[in-house]
This record gives sequence, structure tokens and C-alpha cells, in this order.
Amino acid sequence: MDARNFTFMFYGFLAAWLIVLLYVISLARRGARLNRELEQVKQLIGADRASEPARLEDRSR
Amino acid sequence: MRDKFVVALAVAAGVLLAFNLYRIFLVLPDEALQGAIYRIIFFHVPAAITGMIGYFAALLLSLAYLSFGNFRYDSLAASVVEVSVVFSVVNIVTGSIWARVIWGIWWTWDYRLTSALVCVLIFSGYLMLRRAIDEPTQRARLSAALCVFGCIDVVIVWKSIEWFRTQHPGPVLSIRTGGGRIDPAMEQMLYLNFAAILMIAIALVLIRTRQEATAREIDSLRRIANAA
Amino acid sequence: MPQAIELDRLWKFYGDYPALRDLSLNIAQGACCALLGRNGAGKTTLLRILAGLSPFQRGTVRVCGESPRSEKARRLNGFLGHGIGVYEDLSGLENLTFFARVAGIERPASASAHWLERVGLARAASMPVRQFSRGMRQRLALARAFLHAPSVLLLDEPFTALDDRAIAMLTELLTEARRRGATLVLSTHQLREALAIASHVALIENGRLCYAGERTGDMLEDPALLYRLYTKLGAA
Amino acid sequence: MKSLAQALSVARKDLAIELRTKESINAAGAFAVVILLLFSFAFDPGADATREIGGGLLWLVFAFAGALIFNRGFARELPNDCLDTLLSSAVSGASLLLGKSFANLLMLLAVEFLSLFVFGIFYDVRWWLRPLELAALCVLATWGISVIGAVFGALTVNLRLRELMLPVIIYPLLIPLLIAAIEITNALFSNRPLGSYELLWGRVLLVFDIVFTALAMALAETILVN
Repeated sequence: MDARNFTFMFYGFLAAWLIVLLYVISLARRGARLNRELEQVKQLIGADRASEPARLEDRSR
Repeated sequence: MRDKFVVALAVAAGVLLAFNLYRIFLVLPDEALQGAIYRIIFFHVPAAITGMIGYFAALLLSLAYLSFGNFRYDSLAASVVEVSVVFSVVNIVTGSIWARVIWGIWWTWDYRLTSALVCVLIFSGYLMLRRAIDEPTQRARLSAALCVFGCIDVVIVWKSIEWFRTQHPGPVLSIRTGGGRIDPAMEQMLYLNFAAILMIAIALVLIRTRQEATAREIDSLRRIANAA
Repeated sequence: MPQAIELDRLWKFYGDYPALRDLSLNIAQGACCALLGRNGAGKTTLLRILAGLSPFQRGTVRVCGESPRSEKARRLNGFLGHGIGVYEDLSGLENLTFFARVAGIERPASASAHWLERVGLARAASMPVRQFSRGMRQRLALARAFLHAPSVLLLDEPFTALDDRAIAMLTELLTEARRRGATLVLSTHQLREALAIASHVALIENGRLCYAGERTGDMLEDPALLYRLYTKLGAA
Repeated sequence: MKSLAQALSVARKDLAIELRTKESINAAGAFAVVILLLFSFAFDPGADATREIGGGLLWLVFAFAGALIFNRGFARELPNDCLDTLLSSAVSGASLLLGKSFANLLMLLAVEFLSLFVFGIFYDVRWWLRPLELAALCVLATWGISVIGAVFGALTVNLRLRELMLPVIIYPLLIPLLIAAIEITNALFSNRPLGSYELLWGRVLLVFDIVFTALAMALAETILVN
């Protein structure tokens, strides 16, 4: 392979995949955060709405 | 079902990409004038086309949201724009590195470069606007309006700058030139890598759309909690 | 009797959350309908939809037979929300003249002067609203809302925060409007005052219509009756 | 015709308020003058250099000063819920946007006029050589900026970080218009006859104005009512 501009080609590929990789990581983190928030809100509503079953669980402990 | 589809798509994209990379680095010969660096084209051009397809899809999806008011279009538009911006950035960065070697400069106000940059700026604004609005219906309407303005602006930029300066290599794909500008093996490689990158983009869009739906669910549950 | 306001299976969503759910309600021309319900029940949302300030997702809404965003509906309605809806840096006369002009009233300046007289602000006509007292602002807001002789009046909590003189004036204006056949829709917490002038009531809870019908003598005697009978809160 | 009259009433009302408070004009005018002074002081350009960069400098200053004006345009309607009052009145969304665009246009033109004087003094450029062409250019380009400013002023009026979001959104959109205005201005300042190159850019300006005015009118209800 031609060595003249091999390093720049390497940088190019590195940069391209680094950008995509960073995006995938941010996507994964956002997904995790959203799932956590969803659980929180569901609990909040669960405590409000169906207070009866929540109390039963407490007693069983 | 949908999860499995996303995983299958990602795996297929990965396999195709591995095969492509093997061919790009080890099978294809160097280009006569440019040497090794020309290989960037296999990511540069597919990323650009993926971005363009994405913006066009976002325009259609925004118009669809404005006409039918279905949130599915809004979520898809937002996801498509986000992924397109990522690939546009890949396009610009790889292009810039290539230009540094071949033209000796990182940047020039060529019409393709300008319109690519304007796209990234406008649609970054779109993504920021979405973050700044909390109420999902308002967010969907306003960002759809911005998307329409943005896409039309990109067309105006493209058309206006096209009349004037250009330094960028002309079209190489046979569908635009009628053939003869590029070695058939390389052209085939371009299409194969375009397929791989498009598959990755679609998988990302599907994941992102799911997140949009989750975010909307969280919002509506919060409203229920507040109302109770 | 023709209907001034027709709601048919109206749904309004914020994202996936339905703020108004399957609301069907007709208000006849000349009626005065009091919208009752707790905070966040959807009264304001409904009034904003009727005023053409808020889009809705499903169902149909007709104000004077037209969509609430149509020019005819906007011309015929008068909306009095929480804010007074006048510009601080313009004088009383300039404010009214501006609204008269955009409403297409002939000779806007003299109509505005007449209205200033009517709400007792003639002497403050050229004073900027910034320097008005609270009561003066409220009366100017009333003049602004009634200036174009609206045939559907949409009032969001009209009696809260008004001083005595403004309440007296509002009551007078409402009575006069009803006499010329205008339809009134008002949302309120102050049950007694609202029930006294209402001919009909509509009770909304959680975006759902729980009760709609004529205001009866029982309600006047016992304002909380409706809540007890028709809402979950009352039942508990 | 009636909607045009309504638009003019809205513009007239805005200008009356502006003449009384001078909020936007003062801020935008002071900003434009300060930037022009700072730039002249930082680079001390000679006459030739100024003719090269003059158009670019001026139009950037106009665009930045414009953002200050556009931010206030709809924010002026927020106290006392005036925006709700206007939207529920007989004024259609399109008339309201058109009226705001007229008001934006006149205020920005005033700031441009002031800036040109300052520019002429500190940069020694004889900008008045081609007054008619310059005026036509200013009106055409400023109309495009004003429409975009009115649309996105309305779109961002209820947002957190309104002052920040507006420039982030409008500057990328204004790029084709600004390039066109800069190219033509540079030709006018160096007193070159306008050739086919400049006329092509003039065409870009015209297309921009027409397309975005039409689009703004079409999407006015979507943007304002939500």
C-alpha cells in the first residue's frame, strides 16, 4: 500500500468511526437514563394510584 | 420483534462492514494519483448520501406530522435528523482530512462544502430547539415547521452556490455521469459500503425512535402523576 | 334554538396525555354556561380551544357553526383570560383604538372614546397603561374585551382578582350582553357568584365531562352539590 | 386586503410602542455602532481593504443587530398575555406575522441607516455613490432577514433560553441571503457596474424573499397557535 498518505487515511477512518462510536455511546446512555426515569415515574404513580397493594407488600416484609 | 429486527440489522451491517473493510484495505489497489487516502471516499460519499436521504426523509416526515398529527412521524423525523447530523459530521470530517492531503487545506467555501455545513448547522439548531421545548405536541409542531424552513433553505443554498464556485470533484457514480469516471470495482465497493452505512443508520434511527416514544410515555406519566 | 358552541367527542392531548377526553357538549345561543371543576381539570384548556388559542387532536369544535380558528369565529368571540391583554406602553385610548381597528370596527377612535367613557376612564385616556392603578387596568381590560360586541364571550376566572367596581361593571356588561343574545362561557372557582348568573353548568373532572345541564334551584342553595354527586372526590 | 390592513395596524402599534420605549432601536443601534468602532480600531483597515471587507462587515453587523430587534418583537406581546388576546382576535396568524415583519423591517432599516453613517466616517468609504441600488438592496435583503426574524421570534417566544435559541436558528438559515447581500454590497462600494454575477445574487435574494414570505404565511398558524 502507498505509504505517502497512509497516516492521513488512518486518521480519516479513525475520526469517522470515533464519531459514530461516540454517538452510539451517547445513545446508550440516553436509553439507560430514560429507562431509569420511566421506572421512577411508574413507581411514583404506583405509590399514588394503587396505594393498597403497596401497603400489602410492606406488611409482608 | 422489533428488537430482534434491530439486532439482526446491526449484525448484518457489521458483517457487511467487516467484509467491506477487508476488501477496501487488502484487495483494492491504490488509486493512481491519490495513493492510499482515496479510500476515505468509501466512507465520505456514503455518509453524505445517508445524510441527504435523512434530511429529505425528515422533510417528508415533518410534512406528514403537520398534516396528520401522528407522533410516530415526529419521533421518526427527530431520530432521522439526529442520525443524519452524525453522518454529515462524519462526511465533513473525512472530507476535510482528504482535502488537507489533496488540496493542502482543511476547508474551502466550495458549494458542496458550504451546503453540507449549512445542513449541519440548521439541523443542529433543530435538535437544540427540540431540547428547549418540554411539551411534546408543541415541540412536534414547532420543530416540524423549522424542518420545513431548513430543508427549503438548504435547497436555496445548494442552488445559489452551485451557480458559482466549485473546487470539489464532480460526480463519479455512473447513475449521474453515465459511467466512465470511476473503476467499476471501486464503484461496486462504494455501493456496498453505502449499503452497510445505511443499515447502521437505520438501526440507529430505530433505536432512537424507541427512545422518543419512551420519553413521551415518561412525559405523559408525569402529567398523570401531577394531575392526581 | 341554534347552538353557539358545539363540541363533539373532543380530545386534546399534551403528547400522549389526554387533557380533554371525549368531550361532547352543546351550548345554546344566549345561554350562560359555567364551567366548573378543580384546578387542572381542563377548564382553561377548553376555553383556550374555544378561543382558537390551542389546537386539538380529535373530534370537532364549532363556534357559531365554524371552526374556532376561522375568521368568523375569531371575529365573533371575545376572550378574557388571566392577563389584561393591553399594552403597558400605550395609552388607554391607543390600546382600545388598536383593538378596535384590528376588529374592523368603523371609526375606531370614536368607538374607543365611547368605551373609555363607559368604563370611567375618559380622564385617563391619554395616560399610558403603565401608570394605571389595578382597578383602572381591569376596567380597561373589560372595555377591550367587550369593545367589538362579541356574540360568544369566553371568560377564564373573570371574578378572581377584580376589585368591587370592576366586578359591578363586569356584571353589568354580562347582563347587557345576554340581553342582546350573546352566549357566555365562564370558568370559575367562585361557585356562588358563577351559579347565580349561569343558566347552565358543565362540570369537568380530569378532562372528562361529568355533568352538563341546566342550573337548578338546588344548586343555588347548595353550591357543592354537584361536586358531591358527580365527582370521585365528592364521593370519597 | 383586509388582512394587509390588519398587518399594517399591528406594525403601526409595534412602531408606536418602540418609538415610546426605544428598547430595540437603542440596543440594536448601540450594538451596531460599537461593533463597527471596535472593528475599525482593532484592524484599522485602509480604503482598499475596507472595500473588500466592508459588505461582509456591515451585513454581519446588521444580522446581529437584527437578532436583538427580533427577540423583542414577540416578547413585547408577552406581558399581560397580549399575544393570546391578539391571536383570539380577528387578526389572522398570517397578518400578525406580516405585521411583525413590517415592524422588524423598518426598525432594522433605521439601524442600517445609522450604521452606514458611522461606517462612512470611520472607514472612509463613500457608500452613498449608488444610493438607489444600495437602498433597493437594503430593502430586499432586510425584508428576508425580517421575515425569518418574525417567524423564529414567534417560534421561540415561549422557550427557555429564547435569546440564545433565536440566533442559533436564524443565522444558518440566513447564510444564502447574507452571501448575496455581501457580494452585491462589495460591488456597490467599489463602484463597479453590476454584472451578471451580481444580478445572479440579486436573483438569489429575490427567490429567498418570495419563498420564505410565502412559507411564513403558510405556516403562520402552525407556528403561532400551539
